Amino acid sequence: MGKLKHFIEQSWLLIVSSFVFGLLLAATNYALEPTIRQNRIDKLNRLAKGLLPDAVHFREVVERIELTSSRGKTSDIAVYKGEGDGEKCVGWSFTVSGSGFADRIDLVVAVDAKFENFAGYDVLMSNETPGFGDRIKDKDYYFWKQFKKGLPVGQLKLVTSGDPEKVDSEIVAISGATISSEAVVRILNDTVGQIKEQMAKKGLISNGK
Amino acid sequence: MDTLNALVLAFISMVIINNLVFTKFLGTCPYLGVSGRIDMAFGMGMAVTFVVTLSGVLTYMINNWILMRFGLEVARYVCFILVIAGAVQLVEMYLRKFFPSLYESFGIFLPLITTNCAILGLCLFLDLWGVDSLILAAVESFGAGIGFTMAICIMAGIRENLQLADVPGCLKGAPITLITAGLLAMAFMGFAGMIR
Amino acid sequence: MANEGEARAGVYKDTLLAGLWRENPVFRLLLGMCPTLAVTAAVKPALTMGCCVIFVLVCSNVIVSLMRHLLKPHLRILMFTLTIATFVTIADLILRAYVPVMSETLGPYVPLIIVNCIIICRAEACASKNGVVVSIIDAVGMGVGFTGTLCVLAGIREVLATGKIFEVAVMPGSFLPWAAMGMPVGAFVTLGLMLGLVNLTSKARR
Amino acid sequence: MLKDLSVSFSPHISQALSTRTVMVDVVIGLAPAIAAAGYYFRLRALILISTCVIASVATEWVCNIVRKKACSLGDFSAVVTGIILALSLPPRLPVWTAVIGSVFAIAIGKMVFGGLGSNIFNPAMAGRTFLAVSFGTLMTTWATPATIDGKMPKIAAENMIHARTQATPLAWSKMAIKNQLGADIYGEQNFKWTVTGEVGGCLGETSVIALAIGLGYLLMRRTIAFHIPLAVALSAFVFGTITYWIDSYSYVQPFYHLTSGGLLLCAFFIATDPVTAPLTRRGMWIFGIGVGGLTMLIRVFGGYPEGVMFSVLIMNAVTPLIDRLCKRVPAGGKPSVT
Amino acid sequence: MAAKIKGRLSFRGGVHPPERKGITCESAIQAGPAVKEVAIMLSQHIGAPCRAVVEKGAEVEAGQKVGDCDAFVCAPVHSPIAGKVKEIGLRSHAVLGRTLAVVISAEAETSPVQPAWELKGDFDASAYSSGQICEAIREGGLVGMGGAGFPTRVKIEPNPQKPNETMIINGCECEPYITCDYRMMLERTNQIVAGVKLAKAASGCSRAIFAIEDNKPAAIEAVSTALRGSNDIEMAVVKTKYPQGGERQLINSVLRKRVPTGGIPPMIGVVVLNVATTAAIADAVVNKRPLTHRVVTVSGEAIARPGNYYVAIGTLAGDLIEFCGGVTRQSAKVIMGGPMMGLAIADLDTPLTKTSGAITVLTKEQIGKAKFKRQQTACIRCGRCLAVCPENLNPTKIAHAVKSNLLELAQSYYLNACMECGCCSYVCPANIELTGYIKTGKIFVARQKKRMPQ
Ligand SMILES: Cc1cc2nc3c(=O)[nH]c(=O)nc-3n(C[C@H](O)[C@H](O)[C@H](O)COP(=O)(O)O)c2cc1C
Ligand SMILES: Cc1cc2nc3c(=O)[nH]c(=O)nc-3n(C[C@H](O)[C@H](O)[C@H](O)COP(=O)(O)O)c2cc1C
Ligand SMILES: Cc1cc2nc3c(=O)[nH]c(=O)nc-3n(C[C@H](O)[C@H](O)[C@H](O)COP(=O)(O)O)c2cc1C
Ligand SMILES: Cc1cc2nc3c(=O)[nH]c(=O)nc-3n(C[C@H](O)[C@H](O)[C@H](O)CO)c2cc1C
Ligand code: SF4
Ligand code: SF4
Ligand code: SF4
Ligand code: SF4
Ligand code: FES
Repeated sequence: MGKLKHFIEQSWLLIVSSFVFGLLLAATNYALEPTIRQNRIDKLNRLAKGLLPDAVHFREVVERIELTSSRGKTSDIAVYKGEGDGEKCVGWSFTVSGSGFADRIDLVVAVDAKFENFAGYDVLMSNETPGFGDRIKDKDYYFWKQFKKGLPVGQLKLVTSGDPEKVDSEIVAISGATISSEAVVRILNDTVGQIKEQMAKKGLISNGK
Repeated sequence: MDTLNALVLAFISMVIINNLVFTKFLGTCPYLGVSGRIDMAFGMGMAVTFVVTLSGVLTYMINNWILMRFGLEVARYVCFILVIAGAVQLVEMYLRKFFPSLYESFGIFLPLITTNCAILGLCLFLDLWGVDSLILAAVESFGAGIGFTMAICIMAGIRENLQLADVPGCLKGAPITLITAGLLAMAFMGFAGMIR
Repeated sequence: MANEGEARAGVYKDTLLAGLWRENPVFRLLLGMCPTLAVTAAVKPALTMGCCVIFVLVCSNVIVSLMRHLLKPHLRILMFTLTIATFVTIADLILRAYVPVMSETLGPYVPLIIVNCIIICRAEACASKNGVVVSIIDAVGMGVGFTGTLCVLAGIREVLATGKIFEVAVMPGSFLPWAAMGMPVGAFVTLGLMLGLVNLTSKARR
Repeated sequence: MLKDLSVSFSPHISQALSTRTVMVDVVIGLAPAIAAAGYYFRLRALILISTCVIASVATEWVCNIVRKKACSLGDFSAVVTGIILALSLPPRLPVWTAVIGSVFAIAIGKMVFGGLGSNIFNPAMAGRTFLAVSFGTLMTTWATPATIDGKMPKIAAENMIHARTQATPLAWSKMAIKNQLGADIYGEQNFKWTVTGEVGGCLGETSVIALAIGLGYLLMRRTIAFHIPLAVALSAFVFGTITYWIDSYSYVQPFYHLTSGGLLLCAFFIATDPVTAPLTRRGMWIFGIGVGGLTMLIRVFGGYPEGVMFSVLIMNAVTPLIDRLCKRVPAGGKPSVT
Repeated sequence: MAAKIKGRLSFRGGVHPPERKGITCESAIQAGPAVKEVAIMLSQHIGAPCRAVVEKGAEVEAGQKVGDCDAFVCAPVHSPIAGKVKEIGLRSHAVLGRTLAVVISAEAETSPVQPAWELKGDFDASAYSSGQICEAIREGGLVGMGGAGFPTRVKIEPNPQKPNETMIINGCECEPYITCDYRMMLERTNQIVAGVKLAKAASGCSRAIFAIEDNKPAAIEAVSTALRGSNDIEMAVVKTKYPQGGERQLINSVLRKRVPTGGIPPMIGVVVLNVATTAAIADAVVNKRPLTHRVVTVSGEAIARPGNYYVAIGTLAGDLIEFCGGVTRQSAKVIMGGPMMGLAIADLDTPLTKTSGAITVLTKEQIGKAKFKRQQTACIRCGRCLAVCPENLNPTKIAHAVKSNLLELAQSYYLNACMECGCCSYVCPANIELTGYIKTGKIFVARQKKRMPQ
């Protein structure tokens, strides 16, 4: 008994303040949590909207799409449907990721309604070298623009020299950052086809038409 | 075999490619504090390795098995720092009791380690990177500790040579160490992109 | 009475100025080097970081100062850590809610404020010995000194690494950015040279 | 007659050798490489080399003035740094970039540590790495040697519209890894090109013959010991042989690794920089093997096509540890009582 | 016929300075300057200094003992001339600074007279007992004439705990310019051999090896001829290289054995004797003549009449130079000893001691080529100094530690193992006086030890 009393005497402040701090944290969290969640959604929407300007809002497709990575790991991703005026489907958007030069690269990818052509990609998170791989983000650089031009969905090929103006499956790499360029192409090659296949299976898009 | 391969790669990656000091700026204070004594630096590095591995594992367990499960993410930082402080205390007591000679040799560094951001930083990065298995967390934390030891030992060696160099007065001490660290960080960029 | 007030004002002013230059945490005390280096690739994250540090520093100094008479010696550091961690979490939440972009840029360096030596050092050296007002002033002085240094460093690095500052181009069009300045090399070398310069000026004065 | 006798410590005679003669010897040793650079890259080579030398010397001069130290230009080490930096730059690099590199090399790489002899890192390589890290595109844009008017397959700058990197011999090696055609790439013709230097690449690295002549001179003058060059070349060769054995489709021939890229320039003139290399023979072996091994590691597994500058800097950093590891024991063994 | 040790007898490290022995190697030993006054330093060797045993004003005879002491590691000193003790006062000593000397002045100038060397090649040492020889050596005031001047008796006297096994006779003379040992080997061969026999008998060594550098074929020839018939003395022709004559190097070259660091040859059962010392032994034992004269090489480009001279110990350096015709060209440095290890003296009134084998006078041009005239730059870590250090040390590290006043660091790199041979300074392209820093460091360390007795 005496021991307990001693303990409380010594550390009542700690106990009380833990309690108070806990409350403080809980309150702040309670107050800010919705905003934080909304932020994340807003960001995705903003990026996707940048790729699909016709879309008014995005809706998560209920079904989850399962992706198998080249290492054999499976993961679920969410696909968002971009809806224009009058709930018309203007395209699809989803986030995929893979390893880049320095670290993981997370991409937001958009394709058109029929899942036939790319509408472009944007970088959600990357840690590539500034001035090198970082240019995969650069919207004024030829590399990014190649995907914006309605490239047909399918296997892409990375080349180190060629004409970036031409719309074909040959993607001209960023000079000095072949690896990052390759990462983008690889991520797209590895995932977009799978997603298309599963979407078709689930009847969300009409296959092959 | 694949897992083993992945673990080895993760370890190497933490030691040379994603070295905490050179790429993440963590643990810079002890880095600046190192003297030209390589044995001291090594002791410090070992102590950090010990604690960082322990804390990496503990925080991984707490984070993934308790906090995430019960939606208590908001308490993450408080928990992490308490775990680290606790781990340091524990290690100190344990060493003092069972390995007095070891305690003598790196016990002095232990209290300093609580405020070493490399430890907390690593725990946070493990979370950020989404490390998804306990063994990977353990290997990565251990690798981080070894990477720190390597960096601090290299720096101690360089400092010993700089003792005899004619460094301009205003750059002696921290400034020249920072510049050296910068050139070192630049040198270690060579390993970037090695493991993908 | 007036004299006393004046004296107190003098103390306040001294405390404030100490943090700004004489005991500048980065240049003089060499504290909190990790965030200094990590967040100074551009001015914006540096400024955000600085503001967070000021917030946490003020809050923790107030709390510590308030309970300074109740502290038990062996639990002191634990109490400090707890207080700091709480306020850092709050700062992190606020950032995530209102400046999500910065929150992402800074990543784990916000929670790392917990172990930033400046804060615990001020709690120990100032707040646990002084009244609330002095503690706040000390916190502001130290925080602003820290932020100012961060911004200067970040300014230099951002201009050279991107040719821009606050994302506004300031260099002539023909300037090719020095990407290295945005990387660890740039951080370490620039800070090293700045420290050298500071040493030089202080030596010259003395 | 016997007045003003000078008194000093023994010995009272010394070898007729000075830091300057050592440095001038290195310049002479580099002369063939400079000539080859001038032959293949014409005016560009001369502009770049003189820019780097002038900028290096000027930087050292300014640093001396700032530090209020006696002028140290007489030792010619800044000249050597300038030449070596220039020889490791791509021919098309703009002049102002070369100036930035030289200033960084001398100011940050050398003078802040206290000038000649005190620097931890090889100044020229520090400068080059700074440039490579800062201006990646410029530093990987190669020019065709002036002697072959772009006729050469794959090496020539076919497409300069986007100033894209062009395949140097090292890019072939990376290509081999990617496309599994290691065995095809290496041919007599390519080998000849890499030996004479009629390929794309940095100014001074292309011609093996010129480098070898320089090495011969330095060895003859005993300016350098053979240990480091041999260790670098041998370890790279062994590494290359092992990978080639394992998979000759993915990896190119070991000889090819030796003759292409900056490996030999590094082995003969850069890794041998006495200031930043270990002091002892045993240390030199370790250092050389480290440089060669790391270079090949980066070439074969890393993200960069060339690993020389990084491996030199990394080994520079561990040189103090190597020196400690190879601490000499007195001829009579460790003293039993101190 | 003496057995010859085969193989490439050399050691690791070392340098090849220009020999310049041509200046004096043909000049036979002549009588040196006639002196009126000599100053006998009371401290001529390592070990306890002597006490004067004569008073001021006392008359002394040639060969009379003027200083002695009871310490074990000590050798007495004798007067080379007959005269009167003028004073017992301070004189410049090349090594020790100003120390006590007995100054003797004669009525008239006395010319050194070279004794008749009547010994034959078939000298038999068995007539003398070990004790007898040792006593004669001590009474003769013999010290090592090769450099450090260690009392020879102490070296030779058998030590029951650590018996002597091998004796090496050091005829290397690896220093540039100097030829006094070479001339001795040519002209006093029999006496040297007799000395070796005596020393061998007294010391209890089972082997005796005569070591000569291969750049002295005439000396090798002469000694081999003299050793004909005494088949218990071997010949070793060692490689010409500086410092082949250093005892630690010589032992390594000849015997492939290492003297422990900080230790001395007797620890591995070896005794090293200089050829001049052995000649003096024969003189002291057979002729009962104390060590009062020695052969000195006076050489250098600036000397009018360079040569080898038989000089009374205590003669002033200036007098000897004067005797050799003075200097012809602008000279800048007078060195007691050779240019590699000798000491530059500022005071020409420095008297010669038993260990002064040479005086070298260097000209301005030659000094211009030496260290201090040329600009010293920072160490470029070229490693040459490490490569040549015969003791396998790291001279640059030691020297720079001393320079930065980090004595502990210097000692951790074995400061005290340096034998000050000067090879490192000789090769350093940056012209750093490595040996000088190391010597200074040793002095600092010694002072520190004195201040803080354990
Ligand atoms: C400092 C530095 C940073 C680099 N960062 C990247 C990067 O982030 N992404 C990338 O793909 N390549 C990067 N590189 C270049 C690659 O390592 C490699 O050289 C290039 O991808 C090879 O392709 P290339 O044919 O375009 O030269 C970097 C190079 C340097 C020198
Ligand atoms: C303290 C001390 C004790 C020595 N004891 C001996 C000894 O017992 N026997 C011996 O032969 N030499 C002894 N030596 C002499 C050295 O081993 C060595 O012969 C001498 O220092 C070198 O002088 P030298 O080169 O002129 O002969 C001693 C030297 C010193 C400094
Ligand atoms: C660097 C160095 C060079 C030496 N060279 C010679 C030499 O050439 N001839 C010689 O007799 N002694 C030389 N000595 C002295 C020897 O080490 C040794 O002391 C001497 O031969 C012993 O004989 P002593 O006691 O009769 O003088 C040299 C010593 C040193 C440290
Ligand atoms: C054999 C030799 C090689 C050298 N190599 C280099 C070099 O690669 N880079 C450089 O900056 N200086 C080099 N130098 C010059 C000099 O050592 C260098 O500037 C110092 O590092 C400056 O302290 C070399 C000198 C010599 C003697
Ligand atoms: S012992 Fe550790 S904490 Fe102390 S100065 Fe050295 S590195 Fe820093
Ligand atoms: S917290 Fe400790 S280590 Fe950090 S500054 Fe304060 S006293 Fe120094
Ligand atoms: S360190 Fe001493 S022993 Fe070695 S070379 Fe120099 S002087 Fe000779
Ligand atoms: S020889 Fe001179 S320059 Fe060379 S390492 Fe030795 S001290 Fe340095
Ligand atoms: S170690 Fe001090 S702030 Fe990181």
